Amino acid sequence: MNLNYLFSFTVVVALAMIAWAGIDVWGLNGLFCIAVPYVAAILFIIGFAKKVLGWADSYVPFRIPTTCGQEKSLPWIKQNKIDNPSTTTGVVMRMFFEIVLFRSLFRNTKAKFKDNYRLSYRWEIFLWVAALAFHYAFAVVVLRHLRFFFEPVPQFVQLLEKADSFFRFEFFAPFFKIGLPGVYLSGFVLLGALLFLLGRRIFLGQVRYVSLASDYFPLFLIIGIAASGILMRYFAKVDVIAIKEFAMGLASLHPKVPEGVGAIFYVHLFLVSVLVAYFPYSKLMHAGGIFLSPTRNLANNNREKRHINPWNYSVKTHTYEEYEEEFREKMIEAGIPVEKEQ
Amino acid sequence: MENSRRMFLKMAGITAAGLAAAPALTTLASSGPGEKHKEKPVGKVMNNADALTAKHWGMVIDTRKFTSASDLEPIIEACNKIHNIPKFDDDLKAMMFSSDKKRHEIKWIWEEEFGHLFPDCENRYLAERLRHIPFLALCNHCENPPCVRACPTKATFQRADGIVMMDYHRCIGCRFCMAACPYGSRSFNFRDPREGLKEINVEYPTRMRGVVEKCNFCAERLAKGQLPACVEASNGAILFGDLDDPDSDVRAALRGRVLEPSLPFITSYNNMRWSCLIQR
Amino acid sequence: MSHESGIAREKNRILKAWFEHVADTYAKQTASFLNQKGDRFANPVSAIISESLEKVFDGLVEDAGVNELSESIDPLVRVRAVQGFSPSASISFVFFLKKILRDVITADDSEVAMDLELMDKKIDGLALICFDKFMECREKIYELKACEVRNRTFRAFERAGLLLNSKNGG
Amino acid sequence: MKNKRLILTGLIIFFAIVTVPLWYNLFSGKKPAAPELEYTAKAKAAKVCVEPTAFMKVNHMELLYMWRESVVRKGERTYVNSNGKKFNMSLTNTCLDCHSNKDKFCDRCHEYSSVRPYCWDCHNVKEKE
Amino acid sequence: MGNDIKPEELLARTDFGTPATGWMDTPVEIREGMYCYAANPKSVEYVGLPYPHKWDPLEEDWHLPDNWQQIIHEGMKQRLERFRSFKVFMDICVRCGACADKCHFYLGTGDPKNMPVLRAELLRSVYRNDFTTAGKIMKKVFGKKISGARDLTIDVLKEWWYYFFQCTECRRCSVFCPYGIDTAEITIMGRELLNLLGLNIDWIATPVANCYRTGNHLGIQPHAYKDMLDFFVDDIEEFTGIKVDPPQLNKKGADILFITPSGDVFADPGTYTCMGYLMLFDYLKKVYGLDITWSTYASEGGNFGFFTSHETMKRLNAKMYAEAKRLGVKWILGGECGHMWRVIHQYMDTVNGPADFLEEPVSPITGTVFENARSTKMVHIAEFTADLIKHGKLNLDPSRNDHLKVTFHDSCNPSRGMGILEEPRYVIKNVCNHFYEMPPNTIREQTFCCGSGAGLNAGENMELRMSGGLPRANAVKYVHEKFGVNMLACICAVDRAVFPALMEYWVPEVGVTGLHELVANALVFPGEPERTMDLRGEPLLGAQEDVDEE
Repeated sequence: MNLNYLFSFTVVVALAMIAWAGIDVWGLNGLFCIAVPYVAAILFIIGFAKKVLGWADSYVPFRIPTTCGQEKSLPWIKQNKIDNPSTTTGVVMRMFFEIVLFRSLFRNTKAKFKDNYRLSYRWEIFLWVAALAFHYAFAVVVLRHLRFFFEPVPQFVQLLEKADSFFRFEFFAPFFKIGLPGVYLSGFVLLGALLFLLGRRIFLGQVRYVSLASDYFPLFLIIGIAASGILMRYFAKVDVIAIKEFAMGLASLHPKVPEGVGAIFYVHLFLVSVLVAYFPYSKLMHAGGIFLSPTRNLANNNREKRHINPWNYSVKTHTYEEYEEEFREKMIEAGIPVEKEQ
Repeated sequence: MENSRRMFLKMAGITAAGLAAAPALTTLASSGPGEKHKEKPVGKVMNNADALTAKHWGMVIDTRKFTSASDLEPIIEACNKIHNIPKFDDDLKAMMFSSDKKRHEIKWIWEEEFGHLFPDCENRYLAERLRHIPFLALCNHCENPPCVRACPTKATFQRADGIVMMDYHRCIGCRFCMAACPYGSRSFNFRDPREGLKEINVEYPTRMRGVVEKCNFCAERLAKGQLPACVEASNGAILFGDLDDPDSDVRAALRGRVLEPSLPFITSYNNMRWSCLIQR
Repeated sequence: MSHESGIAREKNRILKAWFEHVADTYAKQTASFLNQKGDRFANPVSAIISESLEKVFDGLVEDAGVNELSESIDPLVRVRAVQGFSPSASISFVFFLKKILRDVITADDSEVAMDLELMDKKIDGLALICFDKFMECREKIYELKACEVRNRTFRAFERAGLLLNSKNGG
Repeated sequence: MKNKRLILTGLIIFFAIVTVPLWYNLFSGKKPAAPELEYTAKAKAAKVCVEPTAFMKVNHMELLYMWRESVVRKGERTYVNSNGKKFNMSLTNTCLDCHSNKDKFCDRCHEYSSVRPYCWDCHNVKEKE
Repeated sequence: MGNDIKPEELLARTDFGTPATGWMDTPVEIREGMYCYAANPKSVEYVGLPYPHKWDPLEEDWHLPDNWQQIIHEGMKQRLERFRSFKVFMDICVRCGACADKCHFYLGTGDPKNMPVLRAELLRSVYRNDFTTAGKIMKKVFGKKISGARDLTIDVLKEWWYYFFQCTECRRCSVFCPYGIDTAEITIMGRELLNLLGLNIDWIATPVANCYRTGNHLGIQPHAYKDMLDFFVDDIEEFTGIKVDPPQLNKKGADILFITPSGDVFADPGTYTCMGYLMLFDYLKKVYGLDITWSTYASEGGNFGFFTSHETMKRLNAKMYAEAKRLGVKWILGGECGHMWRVIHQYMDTVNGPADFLEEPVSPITGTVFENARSTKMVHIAEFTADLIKHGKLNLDPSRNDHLKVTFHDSCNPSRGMGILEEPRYVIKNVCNHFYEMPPNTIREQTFCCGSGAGLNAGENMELRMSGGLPRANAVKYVHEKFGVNMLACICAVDRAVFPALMEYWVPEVGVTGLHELVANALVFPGEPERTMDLRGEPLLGAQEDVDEE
């Protein structure tokens, strides 16, 4: 099982080396800068669509929400409309909290007891915090990258950049300079959250035991992406103008190999391409799947509104007639009413 | 299992160390197709050849030479102009929210009455004359400045030559320094200072909204071999020199006069106090 | 007995080591889970182990009687009796204490040696108590197994004077 | 129940959002090319900046940072470059003296890459040439 | 175990610690006390389930059909198409581990394969191998450890069987899963697949056959059913002095059909709950003229078919609507039961509806319209009674339950598959003076399973039940020690059947009761003689003092 993270780590390092060698040694610029990103994007779209449509192809025969609060019942009993929704609005609310705030994961902290209360619940909230930090930081980082694809840069991206760089960190020493260009908090939050999630997987026996290589791989991959991004923004600076020109070229289907950009950019680009291509074929599809989870996206109004199962088929049952046939005598003897007296 | 974990950590460590190493970074940054020559140039930094230097800069103001506000005006004006000190005549906000119209005033060197400047020297036997003549006030450049201690970002710092400087880039506008300064020598930019400037001295930067500012003993002029603007404009009423040099003008002006701290509870050794003694 | 001198003073260290030894008898990832302690309701086994061990330790140090020791060790043996340990493995944790005491108490004056020897005897006694407890628990389980169906399901029939012609059974 | 239509709609919306850069760039008619920089006569004549162009392109902010620290905090105001040439370390009085066309030099790239340095909040821009 | 092992060798052997192998490399060890006996082929055959055969879990050879792998593969394929839940849950788990310590079986046994995530992974590993291209390629290139995909071998199948019958489908993990992955769904699929090979347990298969034939799990024939109820009538008179009318059976044209699990009729202490129903209905009949009937044909509320397959569940459940239709009642009232209500609430209308021959349920006494049961037309008795109490229709004397200090166990299915949390509490608070809640992370939607649900309440797996029930018992013990709680109330027949054993092992001083036993104790009949005993023949608190004085 330790093979799992060793393997994933090695693969990610190898991928980085391949990108570097591909550009610096073999000079396959066209392949790595143009073919790979396009192929990755196509794989993403096809894979994503296939996966989601595959799910859509399966039926939802029953309405099986996991109810996490009081149901809609008598009018004087207060219903928990979010955790046990009986209307579409309620379901939308529940899904919103689930997707936007990871409500179920947060639930872990709810129980607190004074006596004997110790560590275990604390790391649970850390899982929630780290998960939330990771996802939001990642979203901000992705959205910030839109500046490379739009000219002029959209207002909301500028606002996001402004907010992200609101806190100024400036540190200036011979071997470590950071602060110009302005520090984006999201990148560091992303990296920190990733390291926490990775550490959790490696050091918590339980989680390590259930983790597969495919759990470590995306972590290492995104760590690689975040680290290379941070390196090239603050430490080994690259020609941003050339990169934007390249990105716009990709987006307008007039790709052009960028010139004079540091090798670390190619590593970054290649790792991102791998992530994008890998996404639909992995557990990362939880991003799409969460919308389709039948225990969350259905209202608990089963007794109020009939749910139709399209493949419902008739089955052989033991009818009353068969039953009475077998026990008629005993029923009559016991004075239980029967359909046919003889 | 233990073994492989350790091995992994080791590998991770080596990689991290490798990535962190400066040469690797340079390589990463410099390689790629096209221009291959982007090694970081090694520039050197040095002092200007004609800069005025001192072990400890000090200023002595001979208040006997100022009798009316008009005597101070050109001096203040010189400073304001050079340093882009804004002046808001129509500070509506200030008028609305505070009875003190000068609340949002930015000042580096300014006119002050005796009692405000030397609160401990004021007593009812004070010469009547002193109650009416204006005095010049500016940052004391204390020897042991409380503002420097108060600043959380080290935006306010003391140079080796005694000048208490502001690094506006670092100022976060917390105003701890203003609270710490016993002399009220610091001002906060409630508004964009450019709004209060009719004319801008292009060569000297303005500040932005939300930072604190104060007199810098014209550090930028000293670097070019020039005396502070106020000194230049004072016709000799203000002396400027090295306090650590026994032969300097300032030491000569002070010779034979008693030195005592102006505010007993401030431990700083305060240059401004001396002007008070001279006028007595 | 002069246990205040060494053994009692090292209570925390001894209990910690003892707990870890007990946790180590479980699967590795379970052991680390048990070590997290936490809420006694979210992690009941861990809470039972630590509470029980502490009571037993105090009992041993304070020369508690058989009944008291028996009562202290009961919750722990009760848990282990249903966790699929062999009888020997189930009780083995008692003997860990001997080794732990020798690891923790290092002074080699004769008084301590005597204390340790005395402790050993008590631990042996504790083991015997545990065997009784273990068997009691197992017997309880077999009793539950044997009687549950009869007690719960058929008592009512008996009361009602009905007998079921059952085709139940393995 | 399948809700296929709903899912398909969601999927299409998702893909539409994901591919917005493509549609935008395809239909806006914008050229991906980076902005052309204009050099003033003075800059053209000087040929070389404080340091080599390739370095300046990527690292000018770091150089300015270094200058700033040096000037403000150490009071040292002269920069000697790798060729031994001396410069007064001043954004306004040295950099912008040569590149006095800020809007056609600095701003074009900064706009293009959505970089908004706060230099100009305080430092003045000299009159255009 | 060899006989000539020396003691020190034995001790040395106890100093173990499971080998640090990954879960895929740790073979399953089917252990006495943790598994239930194999299904009796006759029972399997009776209901026409696939491949009835004689086999023994402890034997090497399970006598499977030659093409068993193909059967499972096709079964999986079909279920992936039919159940989006299954497909999505196979794909999206990220193994964050949030579910791990939420499972009572994991908490109690410490067996890592009882972590919900691993239980699902047992299936998932085969899913990856058989149904995903990426999994197939990965396994070819890197092997099963890296890919997490493996072939379906006989050992894997045995592991499935062992662990899918160590899950009570309680859904507690699903509450905490960020994607709502429900291990119950996965266990249901796993059990359906195993059933394709005739691999069920007897504790499920035989009740299913019984239920199919006689209408209830125990195979009680109609006359015995009637005798039993009549016997309760006598008991009630003996203990309370109240003469209740024998319940109406199979009466056509009654207003309401009442269905409760047969456990209430045949097993202590459910029987007391049953006596509670009888008294309540008699009270309502005498005071308000309520016309209610029981049925011998649909004499089982519980549905062990649900632990076999969706199809069997449907076949057993069909009796409810069929009987309601035959008798021409207006609507159905359901007794206190766990999985019975999961089936009624989330499945019945879909599989056997629409129940358009019934009327929208209205309480004939209070006039309350049960809007939340508008379509299924079946009301939970806790809802029904809570409504009666709210409208002041019952004359209650809660002091009659003063000898009890009550806590309430939320049963898994009603709380996490339905959300009936407040109604039973409202009832208890109105019929008891001493009610204490267990700690918040062990009740309501976070309630811990009794450890014996989903057909695992057999006798032979007692160790499993005791360890699985530990988290629940632990919380009961806490309130027992803190507040002196001596009665555990619940609204589930399986709970009532298994808690006595669980309590006897962990907290011997605590008894088990259903909700309506408490109601009946507190219910004051018009002109009734003063009670000295509760339904169990135990003296009431005040009465006991009187006795002592004499």
